[in-house]
Amino acid sequence: SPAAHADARKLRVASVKFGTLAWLLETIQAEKLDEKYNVALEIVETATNQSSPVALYGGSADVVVTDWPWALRQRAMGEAVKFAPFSGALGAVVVPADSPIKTFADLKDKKLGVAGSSTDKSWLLLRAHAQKELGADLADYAKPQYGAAPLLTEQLKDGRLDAVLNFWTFTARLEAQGFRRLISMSDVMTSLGVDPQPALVGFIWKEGAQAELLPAINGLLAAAREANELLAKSDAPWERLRPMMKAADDKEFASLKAGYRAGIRDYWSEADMKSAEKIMDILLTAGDAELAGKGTRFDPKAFYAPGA
Amino acid sequence: MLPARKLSPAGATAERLLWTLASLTTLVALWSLAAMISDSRHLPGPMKVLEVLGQESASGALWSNMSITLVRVACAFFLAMLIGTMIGIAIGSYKRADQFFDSWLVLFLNLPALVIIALSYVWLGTTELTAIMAVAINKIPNVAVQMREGARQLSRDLSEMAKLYNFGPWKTLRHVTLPQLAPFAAAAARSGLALVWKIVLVVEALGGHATGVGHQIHAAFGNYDVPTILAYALAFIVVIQIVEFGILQPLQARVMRWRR
Amino acid sequence: MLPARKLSPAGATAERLLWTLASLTTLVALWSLAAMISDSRHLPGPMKVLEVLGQESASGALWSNMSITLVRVACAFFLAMLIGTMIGIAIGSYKRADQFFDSWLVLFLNLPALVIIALSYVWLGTTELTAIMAVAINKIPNVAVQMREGARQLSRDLSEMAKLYNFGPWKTLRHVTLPQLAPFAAAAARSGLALVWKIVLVVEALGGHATGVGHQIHAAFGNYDVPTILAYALAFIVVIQIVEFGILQPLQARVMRWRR
Amino acid sequence: MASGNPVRIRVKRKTFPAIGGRDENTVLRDVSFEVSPREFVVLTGPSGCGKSTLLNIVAGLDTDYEGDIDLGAAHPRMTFIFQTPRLLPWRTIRENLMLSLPDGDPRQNNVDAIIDRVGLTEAKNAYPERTSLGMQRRAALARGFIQEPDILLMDEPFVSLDDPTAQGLRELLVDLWNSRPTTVMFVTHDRTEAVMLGTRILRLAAGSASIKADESVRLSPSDRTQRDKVQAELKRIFESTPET
Amino acid sequence: MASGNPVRIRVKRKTFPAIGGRDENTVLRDVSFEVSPREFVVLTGPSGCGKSTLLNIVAGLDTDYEGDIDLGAAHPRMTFIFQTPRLLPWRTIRENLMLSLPDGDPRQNNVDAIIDRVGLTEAKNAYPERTSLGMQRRAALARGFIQEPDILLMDEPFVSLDDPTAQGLRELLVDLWNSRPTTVMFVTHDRTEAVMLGTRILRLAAGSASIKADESVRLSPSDRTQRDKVQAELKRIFESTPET
Ligand SMILES: Nc1ncnc2c1ncn2[C@@H]1O[C@H](COP(=O)(O)OP(=O)(O)OP(=O)(O)O)[C@@H](O)[C@H]1O
Ligand SMILES: Nc1ncnc2c1ncn2[C@@H]1O[C@H](COP(=O)(O)OP(=O)(O)OP(=O)(O)O)[C@@H](O)[C@H]1O
Ligand SMILES: [Mg+2]
Ligand SMILES: [Mg+2]
Repeated sequence: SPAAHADARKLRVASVKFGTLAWLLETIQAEKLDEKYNVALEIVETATNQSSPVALYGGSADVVVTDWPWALRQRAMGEAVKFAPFSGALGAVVVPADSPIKTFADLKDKKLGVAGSSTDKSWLLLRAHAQKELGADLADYAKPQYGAAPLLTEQLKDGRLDAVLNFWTFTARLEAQGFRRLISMSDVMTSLGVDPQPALVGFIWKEGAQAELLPAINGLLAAAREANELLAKSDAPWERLRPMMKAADDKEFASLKAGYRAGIRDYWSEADMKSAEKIMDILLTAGDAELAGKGTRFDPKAFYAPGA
Repeated sequence: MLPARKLSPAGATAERLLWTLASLTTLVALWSLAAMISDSRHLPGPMKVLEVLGQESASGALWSNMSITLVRVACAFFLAMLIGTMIGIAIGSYKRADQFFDSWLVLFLNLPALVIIALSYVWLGTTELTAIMAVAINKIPNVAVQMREGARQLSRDLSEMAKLYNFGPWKTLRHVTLPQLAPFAAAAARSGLALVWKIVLVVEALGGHATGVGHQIHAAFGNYDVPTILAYALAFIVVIQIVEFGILQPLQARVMRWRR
Repeated sequence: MLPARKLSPAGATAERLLWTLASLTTLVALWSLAAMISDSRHLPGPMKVLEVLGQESASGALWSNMSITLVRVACAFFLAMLIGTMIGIAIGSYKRADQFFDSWLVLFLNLPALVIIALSYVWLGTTELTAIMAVAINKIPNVAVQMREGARQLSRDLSEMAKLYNFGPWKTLRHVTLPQLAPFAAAAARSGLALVWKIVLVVEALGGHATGVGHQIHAAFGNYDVPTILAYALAFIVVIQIVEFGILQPLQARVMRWRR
Repeated sequence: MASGNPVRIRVKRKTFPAIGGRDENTVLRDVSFEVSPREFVVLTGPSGCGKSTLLNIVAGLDTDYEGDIDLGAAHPRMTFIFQTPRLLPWRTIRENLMLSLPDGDPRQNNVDAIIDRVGLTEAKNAYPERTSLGMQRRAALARGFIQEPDILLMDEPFVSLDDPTAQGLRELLVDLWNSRPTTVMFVTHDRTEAVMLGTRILRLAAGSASIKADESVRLSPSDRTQRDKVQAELKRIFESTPET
Repeated sequence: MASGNPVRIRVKRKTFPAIGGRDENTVLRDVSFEVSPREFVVLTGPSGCGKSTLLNIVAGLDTDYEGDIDLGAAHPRMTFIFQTPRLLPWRTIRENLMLSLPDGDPRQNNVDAIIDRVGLTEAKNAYPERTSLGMQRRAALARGFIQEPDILLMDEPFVSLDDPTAQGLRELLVDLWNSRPTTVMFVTHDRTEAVMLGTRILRLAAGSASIKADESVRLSPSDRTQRDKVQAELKRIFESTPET
């Protein structure tokens, strides 16, 4: 098996080039936290998020990063995987600064870009919020247009879209460029009663390889925690990351930094578990046929916390 | 290499049907075997895929997605074949044009689908037309390159005959040029239909249409849900198989009837 | 339609070069103009792209990514052409084989690239061989379909002659069959090289290879970095343009020399 | 050719370039002559001397030569019966004939009659490759004859046909020629045929062909049916300057 | 054919199916005859009567008929000079000849000599489509002659050639036939040629062809060069049962 390493401390982590995970990993390595926590990280660069599952199942990586609903879905399909939190950073709906859209209700009949697809998690949560706030299905209330995140961003800039629900890095950049946040997903969660807000995105590995990988994974999680502490309170490590963040200016840099910091979470806790179950309920009632149809259900065994 | 005795049309169709069935049965049998041996969820057997197909069909998702995708495929295909053939014949027939436009063709032929799709969407917005245009633009240079090869092989003997007997451009095209290009057109159509379908999948995934087989397949790919991917892929392949058996094969037999 | 007077080989090459240059100059001029008029970050002008190309080339990233991708493209291309041609000739020549394998071909032809890539990686793991195999499998049915069309058109007159004069299989293939298939092979090669390159891009993006042009282009797409996308696409197109001008065109002129 | 101007042919030089191991070869040199309206000129000469090349030039299919051709009228109706049938293989024999005329042209009404005349009644709906070579040649002849041209170019039209069939077709040709004012240029290797049909015989020499002899045929229409008179005239024309 | 067994041809029925608007047509019915070793059989008959079809069957190219063919030996060396040249257009004339023989076969040494013999010395490196039709026919003839076959099938080999060239090639054929024991089946429309060359003349009738006449030619080799003797024999053979 590809996972059979001679050195138990070795861990291959798939990371999108210049993605937020890359920032973390770079900090870990630069601060020698990997050595401190006794893990030999091997970074497997991928071009898109889509290649993560291929990397995991194709055996080129031991750990990939994606969201826990995906992990639950995999478990439902018979592939037991484990999840540990990486980031709780969430996107937002943004509009141009001078947009006539002032409130959420103003989205009526507006062209709303939705990054990803019609089954994107944020979109489903936003619809649940709309149901609660407006008593309407946002898919009919507004005119959603789904698409790849970079394309939607460009279309918003060109005025082809009135508003965009995008991933957090994209919204952070847009805000720095003067776009206005109409509603953040964090607000949506609060409105839906999700508290605390757990990480959605995290490290995922195969349960089957767990026995072998656990020392290294624990090392990674500990290193990540310490690196995040550093990133949260100090500006110095950010200067090192600046080239790979591709920030156009100081404002964008600051915006990205703030966004990342807002997403930092500690190890998975019982409170996170409750919140996650709640989110799962919302997703299933919001009509995620993708999840529901395949018999996906909430499964606490999917979540991992060191020492738990 | 020498063809066997010819059958009556009805007999020929029955025979073709028989062979097709035998062929498909073998394929399904091999597939089942492979699925049984590998016993992995990454290669679901035919029954599993059929089950998913049943679910999707019952929920109506299959039909709506298929019909949307088929319309896009059909429009982009005809557009690309028409324009590509015209370009191909023109540059294949005139050496000057060929020399001049060859580099352009190389450029557009090798421009990654991503570039064309991204630029189309940014310029034209997310509309039905954009999807069709983006696919057609991807496919046109492909058709053109193939038809050009055909146009280069046109019989000079017959062109001269057409000239002397005053066929004029339209008659020459219809009775002299196109019949000679038919095999190239057949190749371009077959490989082209497949290509168009594959690009439509990419466009539907990137361009953010909430519907269509491409959207479903990409969503399923995100979840690594192989049975669903295969179910949708198969549904389309069945349609193509029907087109192949019911339209392309009889047409081809008719068109090639004159050959001894 | 009637070709003009033939030139000496040296004169012909000089003339071709001239036309190619004129053609490329026009293209670049049109591009600059379009970039100037649209004045948008969605269509960077040639200077901007050239600048990025210079940076990437200076950093060495261009060369390492290009060479890796080119090796993959070349291997997959030759593999696909070889196997596809063999399959195409076999099923084009024997009606029974054609009837039996037609459905298989339709199946593999229309299987989305995504399916083949996903399954290949799961089964074979992330290796260089997987990338090449996945691309070749995508392309083989395409070549086969085109060569089959050629094989169906083989001259019975010449086959009979070859039989009577005891050419045997090898001589028949080399001197009777392949020259007749040359135009189909040329079409398959040209459209095929482009297709292989496009699939390599997808494979490099999805397959978890950390290098290659496909990886760069998709990563750049994530940042909507159009100049980088175009720089990498262009670098490959330049290579293909050189192959076209230096290898394909002279070869084709040689192969078609016998035509009056 | 109602105007009555002669066809003027002046080919100073026709050279094929060197291609594929063969040297450049000059096929025609100073081949100049005039053909009067209604003349029936027979061209003969050894195989490969340039007869077909000359007809191609006259027909305007080959424009890469030194010299010029004056057809005597602005747009004379010209028909070329090629050395090979050049039928569209994907159209039946009848379709080939119909297509050779503009749609709705009254001459299309004669198609079936001429098919009968050349003996292809049964095969008229056959595709060319499914008939014998002689039948294809007859179809090509019928296609040419039905045009009712002002200038008729024919390149060895009656080879591959049995004697009675060929004879019937020759008679058909003479009938057509008599019924309409047609200028004919006719290539053949058959001397008897040349003398029986032609009003003038032009012999080309091998190797950079130039005109070797140009003789009028001194036979009346009735003479032409008499074997001995034809033989005598043949001797006079061909044996005065022996071939090869 | 050293063994000396005759070639036995028994074609009960050869029918082409109905395709493309033409009815099914029976081309040959009860055409059975034997050809002794070293015989030179000439086949004649009106255009479209089935001569080429018969040769195709004998050559084994057409197996869809009722009847059987016995070539008299297990694997006689057989050559077919087709009605059209069937040269590989992408190979030069010389390459076409070389390819028709196995690599390294001693007969390949004769290729240049035979090219000279058929008058293609200058054009030997030319591609077929860049030569005249007569030159292509001569190349095809040379390709057939160089095989030194046991059974030689020829379908109107000497059409499209001028008289002196054709005569030279006939002599070449007779030389070959004399120098090696060859059984020849030869299709022609030219009666003089038939009588001059053949030891036996088989005439096929039009329409579901059967054998109409089967006559031996009663001429000695020296007789064959005398025009009047040939004419007399021609009359005897062809005018006893008049054609058509
Ligand atoms: N492939 C075919 N399909 C159908 N009919 C055919 C086919 N080939 C030949 N025929 C028919 O069979 C008959 C005999 O043809 P064949 O070529 O044997 O004639 P032939 O005696 O050689 O004539 P010619 O002297 O003109 O060459 C013709 O009527 C022809 O139309
Ligand atoms: N496309 C070509 N390229 C080069 N040489 C050619 C070409 N066509 C013909 N020739 C040469 O020109 C000469 C004359 O050819 P042409 O076809 O005119 O002869 P022809 O008199 O019609 O002979 P035939 O009686 O055999 O038909 C020949 O030597 C031939 O090889
Ligand atoms: Mg000629
Ligand atoms: Mg024949």
